[in-house]
Amino acid sequence: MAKQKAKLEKGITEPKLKQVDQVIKQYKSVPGSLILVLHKAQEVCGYLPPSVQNRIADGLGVSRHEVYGVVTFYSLFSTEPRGRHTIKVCFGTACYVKGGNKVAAALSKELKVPAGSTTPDMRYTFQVVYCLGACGRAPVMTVNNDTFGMVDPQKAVEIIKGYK
Amino acid sequence: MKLTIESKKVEIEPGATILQAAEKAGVYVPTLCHDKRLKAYGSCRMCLVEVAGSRKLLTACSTPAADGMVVSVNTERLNEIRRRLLELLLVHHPLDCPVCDASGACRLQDMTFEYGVTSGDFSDKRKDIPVVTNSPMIERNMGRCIFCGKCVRVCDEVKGVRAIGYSGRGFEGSVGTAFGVPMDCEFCGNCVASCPVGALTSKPFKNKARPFFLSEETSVCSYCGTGCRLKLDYSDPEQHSFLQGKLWRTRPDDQDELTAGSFCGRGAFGYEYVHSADRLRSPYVKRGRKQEQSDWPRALDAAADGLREVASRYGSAAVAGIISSQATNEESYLLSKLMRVGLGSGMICAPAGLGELAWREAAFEILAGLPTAAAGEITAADLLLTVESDLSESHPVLGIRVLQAARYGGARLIYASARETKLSHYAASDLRIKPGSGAVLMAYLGRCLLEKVKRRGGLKGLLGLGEFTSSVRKLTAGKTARATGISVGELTDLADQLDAAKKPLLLISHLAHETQKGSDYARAAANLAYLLARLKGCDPPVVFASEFSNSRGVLDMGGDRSLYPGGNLEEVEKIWDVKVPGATGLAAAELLEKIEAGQIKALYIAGLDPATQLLGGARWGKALRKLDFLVVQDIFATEASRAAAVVLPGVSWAEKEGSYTNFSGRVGTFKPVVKPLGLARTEWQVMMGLMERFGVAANYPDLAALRCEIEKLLPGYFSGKTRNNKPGGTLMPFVTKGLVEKPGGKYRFLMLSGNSLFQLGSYSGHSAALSERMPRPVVEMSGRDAVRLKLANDDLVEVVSRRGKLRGKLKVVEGNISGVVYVPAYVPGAAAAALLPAPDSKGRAVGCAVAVRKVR
Amino acid sequence: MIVRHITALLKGLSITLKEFFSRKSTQQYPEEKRQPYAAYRGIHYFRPGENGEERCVACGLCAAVCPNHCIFIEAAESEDELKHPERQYAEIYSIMLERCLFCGYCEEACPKQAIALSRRYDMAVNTRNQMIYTKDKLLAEGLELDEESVGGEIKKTGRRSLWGA
Amino acid sequence: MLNMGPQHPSTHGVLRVVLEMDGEIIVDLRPDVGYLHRGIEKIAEHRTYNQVLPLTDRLDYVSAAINNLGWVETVEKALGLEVPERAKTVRVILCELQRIASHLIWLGTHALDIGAMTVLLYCFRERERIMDIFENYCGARLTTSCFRVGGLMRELPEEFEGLVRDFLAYFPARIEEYDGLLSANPIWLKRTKGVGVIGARQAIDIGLSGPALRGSGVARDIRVDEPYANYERFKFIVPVGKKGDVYDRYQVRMEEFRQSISIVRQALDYLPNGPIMADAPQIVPPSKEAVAEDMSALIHQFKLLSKGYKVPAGEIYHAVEAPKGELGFYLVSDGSEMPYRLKIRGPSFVNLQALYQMSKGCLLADMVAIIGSLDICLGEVDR
Amino acid sequence: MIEQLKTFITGELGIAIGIGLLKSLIVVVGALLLVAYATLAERKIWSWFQSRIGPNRVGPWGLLQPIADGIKFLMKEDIIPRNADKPLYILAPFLAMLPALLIFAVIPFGELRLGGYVLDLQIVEVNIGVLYIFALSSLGVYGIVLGGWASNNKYSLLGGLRAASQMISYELVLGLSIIGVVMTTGTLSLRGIVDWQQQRYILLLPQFLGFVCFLIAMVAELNRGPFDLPEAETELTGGYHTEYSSMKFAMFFMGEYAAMIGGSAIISCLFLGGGKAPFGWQLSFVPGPAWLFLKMMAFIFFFMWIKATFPRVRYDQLMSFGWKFLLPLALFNVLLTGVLISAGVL
Repeated sequence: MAKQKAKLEKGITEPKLKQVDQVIKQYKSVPGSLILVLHKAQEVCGYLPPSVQNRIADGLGVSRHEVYGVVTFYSLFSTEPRGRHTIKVCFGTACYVKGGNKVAAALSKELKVPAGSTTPDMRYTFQVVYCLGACGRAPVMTVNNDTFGMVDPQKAVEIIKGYK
Repeated sequence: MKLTIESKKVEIEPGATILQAAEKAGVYVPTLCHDKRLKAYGSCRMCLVEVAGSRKLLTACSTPAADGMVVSVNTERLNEIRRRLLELLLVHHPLDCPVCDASGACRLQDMTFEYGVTSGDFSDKRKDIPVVTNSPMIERNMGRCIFCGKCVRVCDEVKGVRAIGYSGRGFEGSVGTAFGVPMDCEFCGNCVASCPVGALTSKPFKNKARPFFLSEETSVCSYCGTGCRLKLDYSDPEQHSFLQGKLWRTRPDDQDELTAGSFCGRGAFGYEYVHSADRLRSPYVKRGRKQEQSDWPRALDAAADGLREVASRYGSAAVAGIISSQATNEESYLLSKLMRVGLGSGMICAPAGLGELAWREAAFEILAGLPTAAAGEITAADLLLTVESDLSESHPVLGIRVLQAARYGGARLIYASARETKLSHYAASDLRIKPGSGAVLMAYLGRCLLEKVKRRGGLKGLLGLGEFTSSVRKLTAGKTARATGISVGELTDLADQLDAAKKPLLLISHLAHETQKGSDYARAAANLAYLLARLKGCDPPVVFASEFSNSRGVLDMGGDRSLYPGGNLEEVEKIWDVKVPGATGLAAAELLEKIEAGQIKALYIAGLDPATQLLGGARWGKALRKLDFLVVQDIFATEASRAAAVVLPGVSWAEKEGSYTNFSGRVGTFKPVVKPLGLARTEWQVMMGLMERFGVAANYPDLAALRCEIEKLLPGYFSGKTRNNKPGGTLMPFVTKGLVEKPGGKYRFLMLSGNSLFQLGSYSGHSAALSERMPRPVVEMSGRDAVRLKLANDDLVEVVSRRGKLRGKLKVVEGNISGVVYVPAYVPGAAAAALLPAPDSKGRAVGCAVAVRKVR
Repeated sequence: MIVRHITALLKGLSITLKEFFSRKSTQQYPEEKRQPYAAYRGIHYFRPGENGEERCVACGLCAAVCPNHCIFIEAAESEDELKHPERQYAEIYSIMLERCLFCGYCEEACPKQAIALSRRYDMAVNTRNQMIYTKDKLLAEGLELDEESVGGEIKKTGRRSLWGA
Repeated sequence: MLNMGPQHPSTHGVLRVVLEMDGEIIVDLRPDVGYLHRGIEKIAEHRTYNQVLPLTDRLDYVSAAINNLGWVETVEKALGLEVPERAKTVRVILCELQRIASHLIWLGTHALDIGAMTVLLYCFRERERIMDIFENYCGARLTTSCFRVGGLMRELPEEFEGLVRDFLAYFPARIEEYDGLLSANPIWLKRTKGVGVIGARQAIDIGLSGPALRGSGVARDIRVDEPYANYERFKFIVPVGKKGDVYDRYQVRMEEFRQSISIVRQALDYLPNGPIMADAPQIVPPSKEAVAEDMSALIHQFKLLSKGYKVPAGEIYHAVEAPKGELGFYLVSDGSEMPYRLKIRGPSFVNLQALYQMSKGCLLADMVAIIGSLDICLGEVDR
Repeated sequence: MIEQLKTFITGELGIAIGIGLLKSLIVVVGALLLVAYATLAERKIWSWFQSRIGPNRVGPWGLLQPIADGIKFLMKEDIIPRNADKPLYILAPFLAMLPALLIFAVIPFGELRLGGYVLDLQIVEVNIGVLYIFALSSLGVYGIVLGGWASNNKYSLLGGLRAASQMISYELVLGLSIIGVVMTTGTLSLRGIVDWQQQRYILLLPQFLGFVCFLIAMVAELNRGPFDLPEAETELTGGYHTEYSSMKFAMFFMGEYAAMIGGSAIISCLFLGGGKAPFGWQLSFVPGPAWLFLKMMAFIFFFMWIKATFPRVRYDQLMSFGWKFLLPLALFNVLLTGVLISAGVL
């Protein structure tokens, strides 16, 4: 397949791509390394735009559709630029029953973006997830790697204000 | 191994799955995601079975059967599970049956009905996913998808294209391309054909006909020489209140052992020409300078009178016939008889398109002499050598076989060509050789093998040994390496591999795929095949893929030089009960020269357009105008028909009865499914009409009678017995003849031309979907050349030869050898034939020097 | 004997005489049009969609279920999303009424409730061609028939909904 | 020699009887049938089981509902399908009304044949009311197609019961009127008594059924002997004649009017609530409401209506008591969606065979009375 | 010559002939008009018996229907079967119609007083009028028999034969049943019989048996009612006129109706006193012919009524009824009358 010079996406620079190439080279001969490579690439670039995905696909010799499939399958991969802080509100059964949806609604109102998107100032990425594995403390939300249990809408809004 | 399935005892080979065992036992196991071409996947769980002693339920498709197993398939517990599974599948399914193309032939519908699924305990929003229409020919309606994965797996495992993949997860999951770009693949239609529901639909068929109204007829594909069996879905006016019959779509036949249920883009989308608006609908007769619409009696009278007049004025040798390789066996036979008996002329030509040079040689040396290998031998082989041929492009279904063998069958694929193609990626050794050097390569390999055969004393009875030996004596490894452009090491390695392989197979195609192959190419291949046969103690292992659907049958029927039907003149004279003229057939080049020299004054063209389909097309265009009298029988108006004095409209293969003989001699018969368009008549009836006017007995009430007569000359022809007239075993001296035209100066590229996936012969251009896919040629060029010419992908370029020019879109292929441009042959309005020189009588490969420039 | 016969004869005469003076059951057809019951199976028509779209999506069930194969459909794809929301529509739809049995299966089969049998029974025409009801004619028929009085009752009496329980 | 028919006012359609006459006395006769042959049995081999139903309307076209019943019950028997009680009861009501309608046609035409023209008009007037009831129920007056395999075409409309009750109240007086016009009329007696006599033994031998058989004194009625639908639930007597002449057959049918009225009344009083279709999704198409929102229903709709359902391979015979006699369907299924072979035992066809025995030696005018008393329908004779 | 002619016309004989012609014209036109409207009446009356309303499309209440029918008959294609006996085939309808019309010649419609002038409403007074009528009505059957024979159709032939035998049988009864009347009145002139009754009493009750016999025989003679065997459309598909179409069929049709009207006139004259007002009412403002007309209408209504009510008898039953029942009855009536006359009761 002919290589095409794609226009680079936001936040993706040549040095970062070089770094990605390094990773690809490192794992090229290891079977089943796609997820690992993607993970590392995301660490480098922050997210996985088409140019990065295609680079990985061509580099590892798998089809672009396969890479795309893997990226879209796992929620930990992102194809969009992400905010500095990632807020996750649990919509699992227990949390939902306990008012997770209200928490999400309040946050959505506060951030002025719907769930699943990033604020324009790139401060927060707000997501809804299905079960964070802490049902006992429902409703649960996380910000980056911090977990907050038994939140209510006001509390949630308070919490996120702490993250600049 | 013995096991019991549903209280039926069955014995199977070890390694078989429970499903295969059940199939053998005649027990039906429901499946949604299973396909015998694919590896077991086990996603749909419909095939769950109970095995005595196992607490778990096992999927029949992926569980290997074990000795003494007791399997039950139809217990209430299993059926309840299946019902639940289906219920879950239906929860989100859009209420699309009324507008879904699959409705009526949908596996999901069948299963739901079969298991009596009623609305269950689940309810949720129905999927409302927009249809993805951005790809050509194929539309994806992901709401209907049930995630059996067959399309993705077929695309990968069968075709090796991997054009689609899964994406997303859960409810958002879908099948598609990365980032939703349009599909850019071979458009073989296998994904559509394998889809058990209506998630993937073919655009030409979509929303047009309902499967439960369609009747099915088994037929043969009318395009290439593979001779795939196809199922034609057509509307039968007698079955429902259809105003007229119509061919709606084609489907692969999964009972055909040749195709195993696959087909290619031409087979899947190429049927549309049957209903093309450009078809000829009535006979035309030239009056003065204008062609006027006419009726059959008048047109046939005019044709017969014209031919007779020329014959009586200039002698019967001034009348010639030329027949297309897409004509049926029966038509070819009738033409042969018409020309030889009716007109007393042996001037018959059955040109083989652009690959004629190699083909004529092959016709004599290989097909007439060898029992040719059938498709099954590709799968059985452990070494596949393809020289300057890419079957996956020219004969896509054979290509599937090659890929399967290379990827899963444990065969080593050696691909030697000037081009980088799909096979390059799957080849164990991918050798980039100079264009036209395949003959040298094979000759060298022959030389290497010769010694080995000699050492094992297997040369006894092989004729022509001496000449061959002396002709290759000087062909050293170094010389070969220089000629082909690959290293000596690679050469020796190749020879060793051939020697070591248990079942090697030579895969070559006669058409001008990689270059305009000369007669030396076919001879070298034949020699190599003979030697391999001696070495391995088997029949000559060679697959010689013919270009058109009936390239081989036309020759069998006596369309060419000295090949009377059956090849035996005395026999022919006995059956026909006349003295058959001694003059025997012509090559296309000879015919062209004779027309130009004024020796041939009248020509009967049956179904072919020389200007776009024969080498030296530009010259042909002029030559046809020199004729005193020209009769053209075709289904479309062509350059030839516009020059004709009488135009006889023929019919497409869907409208007539007939048979095609494929590359390995398998005869595929087909029946009409559509009524002839307008006044058009089947060719064999037209020919009978002409024969009648020449006083030739044509007492064939139907084709069965005609086939009976043919079988007298070719016993067992239609029942599939391959004939073998010449006992094989004559080696031919190897000579390199070189090219007619070498690149240089202003024209510094060598143009190669061949069949593309989408354009073949004159029919594909009238099939809307195929033409849409390839409206203009895709000109391939190596990366180095592209950089030098400052050209990039998708640039519009002009390819100019001394005889003509064409415009195409550039595609840069990094791996191609530089100095070469590749142009697909039969793109309508940009015929490569117009650029190519005519061959000379020495059988040299024509070669074609061209210049490439960017169009602004 | 004779008396009995004569009384029987006279009884007969009296019965007919009684009828002579009682109300007549004739209907004056063209003037007095009989209004059939809502369930009547008369000439077909296409029910207009709620937003003026065509309901028929050319699924072909009516043609498939028709015992006399008198419905001919040729489907096609439409660009007009408003008129044909499901993209597929009937490019040609014609019913050969001369062949029709008026069994109403087409109506019962239609999953879109597009085709229906009206209460119109006067279908005399002058040529056979006029007996072929094309799509335009069916649509015009549908608009002409007041949806309230015909289509509305279709919903109410629900013959269409009662293939099953 | 005289050709009576196929175009003749009294051959009830297109029956042709080749008569050998001596003056007006019939010496020999040969009925010639087939002028109305439409190949229904053959057509049925290329129609799904549901599609055959409208064809049965066209057998004995004046008793379409009973033909429908015969067919759907045959298929139900082959499928082993049990029909809800309500559906059965409605079937009985409609079939008995249909029997009355059919007998009304018989009476009218029979009387007309014998010259009493007015009765015909009265009969048709009454029949119109039954037709109205049918129209109200199924939308067609003659070719009803009103049952479905598995139950009924639709739920009873609101007005239905009222219409039927009105008819039940209205009709008995009408029967008395016919009685008054005909039963004691000396000309009628002269014309019918002792004419076209056939004995019980001979009637059985020929295979007569229905009123033609009962007129000869054989109390055979399938509704009683092999009850179908839920006829066993209702009380009625099977009227029989004594001598087997035209008059006896006339009297049997006149009595059947009264019995049918009684059955309809009983059934209407009994009519239970409940579903009208059997619960068999693989045979009974789903309701329209379900089709509009349920995927499995939509699929069933498509599969059932485009291809139909399969009937287990085998042979089956099922008969119902049609107004004219035993209407039997002999169905051979090969397990596909269409009958492999369908043989219809039309009572008219079999009854017509008695014409020879009945009319040999009688006068031309008697033959007209005899044909009328056999009550044949050529749609069923020729099929 | 012209003078002579003038004298002749103005002469007594001339005037007599003139009046005769005029009367004939009036009667013929009137009879035909009556015939036409009798068809309408029949259709209307039948339909009322049969719970219908009958023709009502042409003109108000369908009054112009006969004209429409007439036009239709004229316009219809006239078919002569290939193997028919052509002259007889054409002649038959005339033969069927003519005698029926000729009967009207002797019917005394009564008299019209215009000032002092008494116009005798009888075309011709024949003193053996009754015999004349019988003679003519016997002729009527020739038309039917010939028509049946000439059509070369088996049904027609059967119809013709039935007509002939029926005619012969019932002619006797007819004749015998009026012997009582003749005996009572002592005249064979219809005028005489009517006058007799007008002067004395009507003969319905004294000759009741004769009246019944005459009425029944009349119905048979006219091929109507339950005795319409020659036509018997459900047996013979129309009998003698099966093959006839257009105006020829219309003439058969008209003949039949003319005969019916004539018949009802005769029976009115013979038994009901012709133009005499019933029950001796002195209603002189109602002219005699109107009374006759009313009586005729009553009979016509009766004919239609019985046809609408009764089934058709069988051919052999008709014969045996005529010979074995009616004939003795009529003979008995003659005997009874004789006895009564000699007893001086009458």
